[in-house]
Order: sequence, then C-alpha cells, then structure tokens
Amino acid sequence: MTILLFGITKDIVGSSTLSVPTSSVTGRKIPKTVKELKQFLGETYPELNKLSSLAVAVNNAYAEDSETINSYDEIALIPPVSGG
Amino acid sequence: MTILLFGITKDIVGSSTLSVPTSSVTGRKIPKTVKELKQFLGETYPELNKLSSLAVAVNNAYAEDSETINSYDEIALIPPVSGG
Amino acid sequence: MNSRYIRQTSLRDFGENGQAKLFKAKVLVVGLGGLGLPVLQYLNAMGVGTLGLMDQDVVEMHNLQRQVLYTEKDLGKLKLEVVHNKLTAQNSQTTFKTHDTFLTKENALKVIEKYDLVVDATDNFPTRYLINDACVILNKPFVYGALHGFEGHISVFNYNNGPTYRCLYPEMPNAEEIPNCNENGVLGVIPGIMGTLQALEAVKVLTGVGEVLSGKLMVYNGLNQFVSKISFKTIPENKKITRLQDFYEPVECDVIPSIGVNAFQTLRQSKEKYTLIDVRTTEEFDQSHLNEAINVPLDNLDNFERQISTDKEVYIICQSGKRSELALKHLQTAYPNLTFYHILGGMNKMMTVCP
Amino acid sequence: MNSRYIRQTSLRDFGENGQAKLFKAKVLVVGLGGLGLPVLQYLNAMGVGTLGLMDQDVVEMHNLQRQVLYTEKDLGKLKLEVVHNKLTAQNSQTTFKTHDTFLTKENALKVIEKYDLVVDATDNFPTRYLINDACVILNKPFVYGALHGFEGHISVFNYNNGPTYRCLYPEMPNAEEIPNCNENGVLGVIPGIMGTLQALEAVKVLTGVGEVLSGKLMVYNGLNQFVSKISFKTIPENKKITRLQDFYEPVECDVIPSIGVNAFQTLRQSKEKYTLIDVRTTEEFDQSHLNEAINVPLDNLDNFERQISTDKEVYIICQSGKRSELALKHLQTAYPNLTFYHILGGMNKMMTVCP
Repeated sequence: MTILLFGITKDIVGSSTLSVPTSSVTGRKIPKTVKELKQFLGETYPELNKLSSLAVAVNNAYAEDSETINSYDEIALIPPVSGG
Repeated sequence: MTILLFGITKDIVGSSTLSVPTSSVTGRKIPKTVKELKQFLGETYPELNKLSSLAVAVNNAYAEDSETINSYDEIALIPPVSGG
Repeated sequence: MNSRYIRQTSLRDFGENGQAKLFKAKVLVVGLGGLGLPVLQYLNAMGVGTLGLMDQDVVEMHNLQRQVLYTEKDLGKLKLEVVHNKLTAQNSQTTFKTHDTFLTKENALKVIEKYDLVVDATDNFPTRYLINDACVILNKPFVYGALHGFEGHISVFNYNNGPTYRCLYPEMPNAEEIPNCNENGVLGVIPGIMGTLQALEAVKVLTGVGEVLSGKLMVYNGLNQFVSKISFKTIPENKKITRLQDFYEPVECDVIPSIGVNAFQTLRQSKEKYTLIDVRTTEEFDQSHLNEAINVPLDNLDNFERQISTDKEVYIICQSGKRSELALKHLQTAYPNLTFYHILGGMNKMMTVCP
Repeated sequence: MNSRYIRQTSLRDFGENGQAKLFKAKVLVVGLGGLGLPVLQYLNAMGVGTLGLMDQDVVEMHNLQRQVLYTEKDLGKLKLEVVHNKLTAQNSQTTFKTHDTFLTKENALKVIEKYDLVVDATDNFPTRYLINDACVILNKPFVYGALHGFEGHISVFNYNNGPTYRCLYPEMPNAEEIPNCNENGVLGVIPGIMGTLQALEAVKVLTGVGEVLSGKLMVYNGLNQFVSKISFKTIPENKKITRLQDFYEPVECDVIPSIGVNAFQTLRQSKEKYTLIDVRTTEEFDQSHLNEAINVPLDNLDNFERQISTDKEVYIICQSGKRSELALKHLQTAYPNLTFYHILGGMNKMMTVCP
C-alpha cells in the first residue's frame, strides 16, 4: 500500500511517498485500520508520534482512527500547516 | 457515457457535462471511436462541427480520431482557448 | 547572496543553488496583461536575474479588473513603462529589457534568441502559434497559459524532447470558431491563478526543481476547482520546424476597441460629442434606432466617409454586436487615423439600458 | 455600474448581478503577507465594495521574495499603510477599513462582526484557531489558506452548515510538533497561487457563482502540480462554540526575528557593532565558538544582563538553531526594549560559510 505524505510528514520521512507491506514476511503485524497504520508508521518514524493533530485521508475522504484500510486504498497523511 | 466539456464546447452545449447513450433504443448508431463520437455530437450540436482544432481526452490522455471508446471511459472535449 | 531570499534558499529542495540559477536566468514575458503581470511580479520577487518585457498597449479602464499592477493613475500610459518602473522599484537587482513592440514574425527570432525561456502570456492565437514556432526553431522551452471564462490551460512546451503547442492543436483555429478575447469574458482572478502557476513552472524549468509540466496539459475549472491533467505525446514533425510561416493572422485583440452598453449610455447622457454609425440594413434601421445614429449598412461602408465628420470618436452599433465588430475591422484599416469603438451586444443589449 | 468590470459582467454565469453582490460585500483579510496581498490585489481589482485590512508588522527585506505589493522603498514602513495607499490607487471605488492591530481574543468578535466574510491569511496556528472560533460564534464563513514549502491548503470553513477548521484539526498543534514559519521556507510564488485561489473562493461565497469549496480540503503540491481534494464532515460539537477560549497561544511568527548565516557573516565582515550570545553549554562553547561570542548557557540566561552592553543589537546562536530560538523568546519577553535575532541553523550552518 502506498501512502502519500504532505507537510511535515514528508519532511520527517524524507520522501513524498511511502510503501507499507501488505503481507508480512517479517512477522510484523500488518495495519488493518487507520489507527494501526499510524502505530506502524510511528515505530519506523518516531517523530510522527509527536503529531497530535494529523488528518488521514482514505480514498480522498477524511478517515477516523477506526476506519479499516485495504491494500488498494489511496492513503494520504495530511498534517496541519501554518505558513502564510 | 459522460463527457466533460471545456471552453467553447461548454458554451455551445450550455452545460459542463453531456450524457451519450451507450445502448441504442432509437436506432441511432452508438459511437465506438473518437471520430464517431465527434460525428455523433456534431449531429446534435452542429456548432461543434466548426471546431477545426479540438482535443479529445480519453482517460486523461490525448486521443486520436481512430481510438476506440467504451462506456466506462472518462472523456473530455478540450478546445483551444486564447484569452490571457 | 543576501538574506532577501532566505525563505526559499532555506528550502532543502531549492537552496542557494536554486537561487543562483534563477539569478543567472533570462526570461522573456510576452504580453503585459492578465497573465503577464502575476508572472512578472513573482519572477521578479523571487530573484530571476533578467526579465524581458514586451507589449505595446496602453492601460485601459477595463484592464483594471484583472491586471493588478496598474492603478487608475496609469490609465492611458504605456504598459511597458508602467511595468518597468514598478518592477524596478520592487527589485533593483533585476536587469530589465524592454521591447516596445508586439511579437511579429520579423522580430520573433531575433528577440527570443537572447532568452533562456519564454512565457506565453498573450491573448490571441496568432501570437501563440508564432511563439511556438519561434521557440521550436530556436530550441527554447516556453510556458504556456491561456484563459476562457472561469477556465484556464497551463503547460510547458518544447521542453527538451517534449511536445509543442502544435502537438495539442496542430492548426490555428480561424476567427469564426473560437471567440476572441473581447467577446469573451474572464473572471478577474482567473488570470491571477493561471499566471502564478506559469511563474511556478518557469522556476521549475530554470532550476530543475520538481517535475516540469511537460507532455501534460493542465486544464483548470475555477467554478468547481476541478483540475485535469491530460497527457499528450510529441509529434516528431512538429519539432522539425525550421522557418516561420509567411503569415500569422494579425489579429491583435486590443486593436478591436469596444464599449459596453452601460458605459455608452453614460456617454450619451454626458456632453461628449461623438459619431454613432448603425451598420444594420435600412429596413432594420427604420424599425428602431437610437436618435443620434447615422445609418451606413455594412454592405455600404464605402459611403462612410461622405456621411460623417472625422473629428470625433466613432461608435459603431448593429443588432447583436457581430456586424459592428466586422465593420470596425474594415473601417479601422481604411481610416487608421480615426478612433472607432464597437458597442458590445448591439441594439439588443442597448434596449436593456435605455428607455 | 461602469465599463470597468465589463470583462466579468459579460460572463453569463456572473453578470451585473454578480458584480452588484461583490460591490455590496464586506470582506476582512487578516494578515498582509504572502497570502493576504494577492487576495487583496484581486478582490480590490474585481470590485469588492469594502475591504478590511489587518496587520501590525512592518515591511522587512525577507518579505519581498513573496509579498509582491511591497517595494524596496517600503522597507521599514507599516504594511497597513503601504497596502492601504496602493489599493486606494488601484481602485478608488473601494471602501477600506484599516485595523492597526493583530487579531486578539479581545478584539476578534468586535471586528469580525462587521464583515460578511473573513479571509484567513495569517501565518500561525493561534490566529487560525482564533479566526475559526470567532467565525463560528458569529456565524460567518471564512476562507482558509496555509502553506508549507512547496505545498498549500485551501478550504472554505463554516459556510452554511459546512464543517470548520476544528472538524479537520480539532486541537492546535503545540509549537514543538510543527515548525513555525521562520524555520520553514516557502517558495515565493506558492502564496501567490494559494492567495489567488482564496480570492476566487471568496468571490464564490459572496456571489453564489460556482461550487464553494466547503467540506473539502484542497491540498496542492507545487512540485508536481498534484491536487487532492479531501472531503470531510461537520462535527456538530464544533459548530456549538459560544465563547472564545481564555488563551490562544500568542506566537506571532514575526516577533521571532531571525537571520541566515550568510547575512550574519556579511554583518561580521562589516563595521557594524553587535553583541553575539552563544547559548550552548560551557563544554560545547569551549570546543569551538565564534571569536566575538559571549557564552551564556541556556540554563543560565538570568546572567544575561550582567554580561552584555544593552545599546547594540543582540544575536543569539546555538548548535542547530533550536535553543537560540527558545532563548530569544525568553529574552525578548524579559527585555522588550532590546532587539534580538537568532541565527538560523546555528553553528552547524555557520561552519559552512566561515573559514
């Protein structure tokens, strides 16, 4: 599953997209919900855990933590931005 | 099949989208290529026939007259515009 | 380098390197209208080293609704001078080259040759095709922008091996099929959006930052913020142009001066002297006409000279505004020393404002 | 009505009716920076009848790279005055209301109440949340725009029953998690693109033309011209705000003055007198430091006063630029009469420019 990164999440990861495996060869748990995805990403990029306010879009709609995600979903991390 | 209209084609048709039947109940020939689509539309909106230069996009790619079209394709008529 | 550009030199993907490339760059902006002004304001602010300005128009009242660099005090002044002065005040480090002309097949190659990049900010097809052909001949990329109502187009043409304007629209549409910019309205802010997008693409071409919009036409609809990107391919023969065409139709939008019915009604109620020519047939004229109008049917324009005094401005009216525009083109060519305006919407529209 | 707006009144979907609605409208633009200026240039050009301007900053050199209404002659002047003068010259038919203040919880309700629409053109979270809450309380829509590097956000919040900023981002991020606008760069033209898009949304709200971008966040990436529109819903409790919070963190971006290492190095080589405070630990300082630096470790800022002369500008440096910013905030509060700058990137960056 490919995740588009915006704002500070792009700066933290150092890339505008991120691939998350959809089947585990390492025994690591595969994220099935938005919340699990955030946790999964936070393990690799601890700086992401600091973001108290982070919108996640699944197929161009704002998604709550409980929403389930599938390998074919389009996912984007959209943190708030402040510049003007 | 729904067709998005831009520029002067939108003004000619008087709407930003246009529906073309994909099965004929009237005996009218259903367009199967870009060229046939242009002819089909030109019968209903003769002003469209005047456009010597008209780009047609099928699924967000420029399409030649010979290209075949299907009911699930995203089609757009994009005439040149000149204002500045 | 100085702290002036710190906000962009601090960007990892841009840096002092991007800034240095901008400073070395030479960009020609053709047209100082709705698109050209935001392009120039931002390229100048960001530190493009050399900017070429080209236009021969003067500032008119109906420009102010979208051409935001002009003030009411600038009315009647040469756009070229006004823009040159304001941009110099904005950034004294920029070198400006002023071209007091329209782009023609006689000057195009000689002028464009001196620049790294051209921004097509014109308002008519002939100049767009001329820019395309000249850039192909000289192997220069150009940033295209164009408008229609609430919509706009952007693309970068002739960038490396990428496609050209003719790969999208092979031949110039004739005057009858696509309305010219005077008949056609535009919401004031649309050229602002498209012009700033053009400025961004110019920066990308000049610095190598980001993905240049080459081989893709961005079609923007302001009514619903809908953006399509249409991919299209290089047609090799369009890259093989070696000389300009003998003839690029010389339609300059701004040499078809027009006036709206409200403004004309205001004029009628003022003490201004003017001549009004009604170019409809005698039959139409007899049915109804404005009191002061003189009837010179379109087929009979040769009689024009005998019927009017030539020391006043001449307004031309017909039923819907089509024939008056045709008449204006003929008369303006025949009488280059007179000032003509045609009345937009003609008698149809006039009836809505005068009792 | 006059011919000034003919290019947009001739649009079937806009017309004289749209123009009349614009003329009747009252719009407050909060912030005269990168977003606010294009918003104002275009709303003023298009004929919005009453424009409210609010800002308390002066024009600084590093503004010029994106704030295109300002010239080099305007450096040091109040933005409010410069903008007021220039917009008046652009359109004398507009009524301007100037608010020589920042938006605060004390003035927000009283000011916003008088307008039909607010444009959020600020550069910091506290003011964005304050605008949101005040607009919800007063039942006013507001057009949101914000930037980050090559990216931008646009949406219209609190439009009819539509969602608010808090429906997208319920709580204000704290200062540590999202960089503030000084640490964060922005390519000069990006606010131009986002500001013109904001102006268009304002026109749509005011005239009813087109589809207002309500319930959708438009996320724009200039690097690849990629546009996403994310739909989101109204969370009813966010529409029920009845009073402002007691506290909106008073972080004003422009009260954290900073300087880049190149500019600072230029200063060092000039004859200017200044004080340089190094706020790293004694150990770090001993390993390497700039000759003229005085060591006042961050934990020891109380000793500041005893160690420096207070008649010169004070520059603050640390290893990476984080501690110097913290130090600046403390010192500026403690010594409001002194002028402080912190050095972006700290010693790390400084090492790249001085031998």
